[in-house]
Amino acid sequence: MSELAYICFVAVAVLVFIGLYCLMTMKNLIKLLIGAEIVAKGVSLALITAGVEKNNIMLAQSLAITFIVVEVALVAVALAIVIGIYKRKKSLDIRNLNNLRG
Amino acid sequence: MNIDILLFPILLPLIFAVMGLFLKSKKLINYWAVLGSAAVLYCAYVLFGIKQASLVLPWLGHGIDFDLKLYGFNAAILLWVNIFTFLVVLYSTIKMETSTRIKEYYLYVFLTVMFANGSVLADNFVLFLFFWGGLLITLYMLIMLGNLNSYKTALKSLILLGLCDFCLLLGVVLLWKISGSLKISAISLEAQGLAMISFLLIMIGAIGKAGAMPFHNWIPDAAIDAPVTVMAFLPASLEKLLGIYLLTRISLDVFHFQMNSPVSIVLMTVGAITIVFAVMMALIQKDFKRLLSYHAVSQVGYMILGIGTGTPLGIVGGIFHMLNHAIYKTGLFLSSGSVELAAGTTEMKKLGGLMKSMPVTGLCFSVCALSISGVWPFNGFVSKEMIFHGSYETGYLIFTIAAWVGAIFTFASFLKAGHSIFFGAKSTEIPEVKENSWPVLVPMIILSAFCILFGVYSILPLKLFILPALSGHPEVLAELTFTHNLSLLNPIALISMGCLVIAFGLHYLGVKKGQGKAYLASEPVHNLPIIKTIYNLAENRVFDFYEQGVKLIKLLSKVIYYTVDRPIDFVYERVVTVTGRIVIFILRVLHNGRFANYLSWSLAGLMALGYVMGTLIKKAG
Amino acid sequence: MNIYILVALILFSVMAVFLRDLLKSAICLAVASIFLAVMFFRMGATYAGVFEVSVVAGLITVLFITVIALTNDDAKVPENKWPIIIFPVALAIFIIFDIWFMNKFIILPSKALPLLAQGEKFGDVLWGQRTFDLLGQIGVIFAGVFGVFAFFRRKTDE
Amino acid sequence: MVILFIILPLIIAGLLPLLGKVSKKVLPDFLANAVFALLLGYSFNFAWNASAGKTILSQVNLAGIPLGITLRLDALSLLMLFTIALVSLGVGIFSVNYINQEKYSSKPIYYSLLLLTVAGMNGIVLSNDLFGIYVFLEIAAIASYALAAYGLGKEELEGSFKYLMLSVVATSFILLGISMIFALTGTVELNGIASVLAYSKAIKIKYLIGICSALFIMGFGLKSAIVPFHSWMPDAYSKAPATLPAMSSGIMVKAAGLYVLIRLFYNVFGITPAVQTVLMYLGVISIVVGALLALGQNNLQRLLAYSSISQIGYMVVGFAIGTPLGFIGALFHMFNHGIFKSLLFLNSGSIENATGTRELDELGGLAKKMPVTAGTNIVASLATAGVPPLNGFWSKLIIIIALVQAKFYIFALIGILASVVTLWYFLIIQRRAFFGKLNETWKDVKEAPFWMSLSSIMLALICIILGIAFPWFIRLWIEPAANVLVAGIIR
Repeated sequence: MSELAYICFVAVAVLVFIGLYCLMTMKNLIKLLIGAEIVAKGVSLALITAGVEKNNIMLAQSLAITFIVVEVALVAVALAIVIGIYKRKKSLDIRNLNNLRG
Repeated sequence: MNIDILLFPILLPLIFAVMGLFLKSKKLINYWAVLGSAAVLYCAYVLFGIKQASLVLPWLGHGIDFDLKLYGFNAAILLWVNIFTFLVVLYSTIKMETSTRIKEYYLYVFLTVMFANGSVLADNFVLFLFFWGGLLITLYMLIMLGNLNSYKTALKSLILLGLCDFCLLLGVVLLWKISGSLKISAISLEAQGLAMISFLLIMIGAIGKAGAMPFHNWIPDAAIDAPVTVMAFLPASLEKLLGIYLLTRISLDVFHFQMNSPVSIVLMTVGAITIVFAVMMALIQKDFKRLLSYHAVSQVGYMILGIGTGTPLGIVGGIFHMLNHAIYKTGLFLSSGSVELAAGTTEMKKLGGLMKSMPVTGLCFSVCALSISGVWPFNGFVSKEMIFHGSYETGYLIFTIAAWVGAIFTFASFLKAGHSIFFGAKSTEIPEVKENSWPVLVPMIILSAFCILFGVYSILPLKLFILPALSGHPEVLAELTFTHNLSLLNPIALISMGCLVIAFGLHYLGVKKGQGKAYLASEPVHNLPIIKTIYNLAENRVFDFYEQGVKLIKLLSKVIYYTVDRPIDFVYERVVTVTGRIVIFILRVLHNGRFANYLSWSLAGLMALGYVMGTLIKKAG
Repeated sequence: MNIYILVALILFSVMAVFLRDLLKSAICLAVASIFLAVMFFRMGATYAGVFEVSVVAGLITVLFITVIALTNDDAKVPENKWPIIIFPVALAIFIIFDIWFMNKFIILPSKALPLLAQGEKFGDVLWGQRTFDLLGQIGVIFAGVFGVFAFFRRKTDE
Repeated sequence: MVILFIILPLIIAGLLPLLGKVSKKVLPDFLANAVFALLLGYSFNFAWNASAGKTILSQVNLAGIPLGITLRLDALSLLMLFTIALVSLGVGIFSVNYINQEKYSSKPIYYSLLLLTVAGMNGIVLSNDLFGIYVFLEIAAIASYALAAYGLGKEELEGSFKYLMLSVVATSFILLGISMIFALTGTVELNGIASVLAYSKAIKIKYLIGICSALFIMGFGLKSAIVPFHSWMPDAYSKAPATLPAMSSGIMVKAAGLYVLIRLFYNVFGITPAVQTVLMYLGVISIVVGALLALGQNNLQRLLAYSSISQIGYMVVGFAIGTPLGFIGALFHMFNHGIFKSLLFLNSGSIENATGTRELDELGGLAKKMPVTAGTNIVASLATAGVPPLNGFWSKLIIIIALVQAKFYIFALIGILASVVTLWYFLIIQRRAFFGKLNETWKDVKEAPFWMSLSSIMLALICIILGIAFPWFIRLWIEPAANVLVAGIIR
């Protein structure tokens, strides 16, 4: 494994960690989505790095592009849900989202 | 797709049964049912012409195939099953007209036909059991169609016949273990050792279906509770045909069956006991349908006795008697239904002198009654003579004597029934009655015509229907010559005639004692010192092992309830439930609806997975 | 050089998570995206870099900012203090663990930067090999569009 | 034309909102159900090929030019396609009346989303490419997030949001796993990965594959709601329109979760005892936890969600045994569960359509008013609990026999006990919803409308027929699929 790939993979792990940390601890719904975005950045970096490692960057970036498109659709739907929640609850606090339990 | 013709007798009734559900008008349903039974009958007739066919489709695997086989004997049985179905359905169009559940009735009838045809044609024991078990359920449902009490009778029949079927199942499993095959026509064993046990178990299934003692108790009850068409349809005809068909098959083809072997003695004993006891019970009945139902039991005894002799003449006689019995007993039940339809009751005390107003019914009844009593030249005479001869040949005279005793009381009881219902003084207790319309009469007329035809030209049914049963046994066929001992002038026939005379005498005596009231004709016999006690016990159902069994089980269940059930219940209530509740409570509290909580489970799960995988891979090296 | 870009990427990501103001968070996320795109360029993934800049730094940021503007007024969510305080420690521990873990399992040959993929054109790869993904992209876009439609449909549609 | 399975629902999904301008109700109803029926019929087209054990690797051409799409159609994918088409047809027919409710509306959009989930699942099943699996999984998932919140109520949005966020984490881990595989092997095609991995025996590679396996088990396990990754399921299902859980629990959980897991572990990576052990324990935990949690529920759909978790546990256990019999049992249970669990969810939809509630406390005595719903519900409940002679009995029996054969006696015992618990909570449903005293509020309740009843009856009939005809079904559909798994790593 090349040195570049090595530090990139370390960065991937750190990015995923930051994103998950955000998801675990933050309370604002939009912050949670930002956390998910950071995880996604880590993932796309991982895809490209894997391409570099195997000298197949063209394949890797076509995968990454598809992933980015998926990400956009996902974020759009998620933000639509957030707006829906905001309309009905007038709040963006995840702590208020625990009506379903048991 | 090419559907084999052998599937028609099974698929056609199913189609008619299902399609019938979609019909709205009652009239249409009646026409539909008649059409359906006629179609199946035609189909059976075609198959009877074909005689030889077989069909094997893969089914469950492991030697359990969808295996149908047609040969001479079961083609005949198939034909007769469908003839009776057709007649009963025709009759039902009038008789069941008032019923509100006519749709269900025809559904079950057609399903019964399907299962019956299936079990006749099946050449694989598992397939056979499948159809055979289906009959149990349709019988249950059909009895349930009767009056308010019928559910009890239905349950009784279900349990008794279920017991028989269970024995049958055990026998089949045992047979499978011994022979390693489930193909009926491929098995051929000596009835010794384990095979004998297997034979006895299957035999219980067969004679139970046919209604022999001690599995008969539901039949008299059903006679009161179930619709009379159901009685004519199942216990009188189809179940006899099927039960004896199975008995014949296992005793002739599956097991090699010797004269005077232990199995033969068992069969003959069962037959003789059934004849005598059932006929004794029949003699004292005061209800026409109940009387008939006890005779339905008693006559099974003759068939079993006949087949049990193991002599060619006895076996042929037994099978022939099965056919004859189905004919005249169905005719009798139908005539009782006709009386019920016109007069509203079947109690002999209330009836009387119906001959004038219902001549056709009365005539048909007379023919059938003379047949069942074994009067020359009706068909019952021929088959009974063959059974007498057969049992005489075995050397155990006692069985012949039992059969004669049966003959005496049979005739006596039918003299009583005929005398009190159709002849004698006109009863005042019932309103003016009229003869019924043709769909009721035609089946009875046809059946009586068969009675006479088969009595006079007995060689015809024997050649056509009965002898194919012995097709695999040329040595038996060679022995049979039907001319020598069926003439009137031989000792056994003369004794039989004597029996009839005795019966007539008994009846005359009884009527005299009962001040001319024919329904009291059996009272002298009823009042004999020891016999009276036995009768009383029997009437109180002391001999009814189902009722006794129910009592015993109730007692047992009480004991178990207090000694086993309560302690277990305590453990369950106090220990299991409480722990379960606590666990469920904890689990529910854990699901607190918080996203971070759920996410942390997933991540913790991932880490645990990673760790476990790591250690496991390390262990594997 | 690569390492500085990655550190900047991580730094802006951290800021995106912990800044109080959501608007600033979103912009930090965009900046992090741009650094990621630069990284892509340096690794030879030019098309992915362009997409990252235009779509993630552009489109997604616009979406975020729109939603923040729609919801901003009275939706201040009080965040807990302690996660921010212990975050540096947690991150440090994680990085140490990560490096230890990767050293344990991954071989590290001293190989120079790989050559850029030669011969193949990006378009050929995307259209010739990954057509299935393109089909998937159409589906994903449909799903996203109709999903958003479903959320913003007028109830009195009928 | 294997690609039709993906293209057709995709095109119709794209067209429906446009055509919806022309006809708001009848056309979407007709088109969507026609597509489902067509797919169902079309899957039979391949049945004989697949049952002969052939694998079709089809390269798609567009006007003679080969495109970069290679689809893998073997008996296993075909079984999944068949199940998907069957259940979605049931759900589609049910929707004809169900989506007319006031709170749902907008049929064209609804059917588009439904068709997109089907297209997504068909894509997953047919894909010969790890990344393709991911992309199509996202199509199905995004459409189902929107469906889960289709009523736009507070709690529906809440459930949908949690579902989305947890799924995002899961798919991120899946993608991390994919990029690790990519970095190890240089390809994302299933055959390619399999052939590369078959030659790499180094211990470090094994460890890395172990990490990937953990990532995949977590990711796809979350999609298939294996405990402890199950928590999205009850929340997303409790308030959603009944068709979404019917679709999701009925097939999506299997196509997007279990199918991919078994495909990867048995056909690509090659099964290892470590994975088997892990899956076995996860499955048994799922069985127990799901069954226990279902006992204490009041919301009908939440109860059914926990029940699904428990039933999925059975399938996981069946697959984890690794014997042919285990595969047959698990695959058969997978199909059966698709049928009866979607039927149960649809029944809850009928009840909700008639009464407006899904809380068991508020129901009672509905059997007289809604005989079809009650009857089909009894059939489905008994099938789920494994009462003979319904289809669920045979599949559970096969799994338990397989467990006994493989000498996992304790797990077999747990399986039997859990099915007793299952019967128990279904009897509770029957007692509280359908029998007992009729709640006065529901005096005027009517039976579900025609199409809803039709769909319920269709599914219930399948349960009954399969209960009798299961040998044929196993021979035609299940055994070839199990053989694919038995055959091991693909080439």
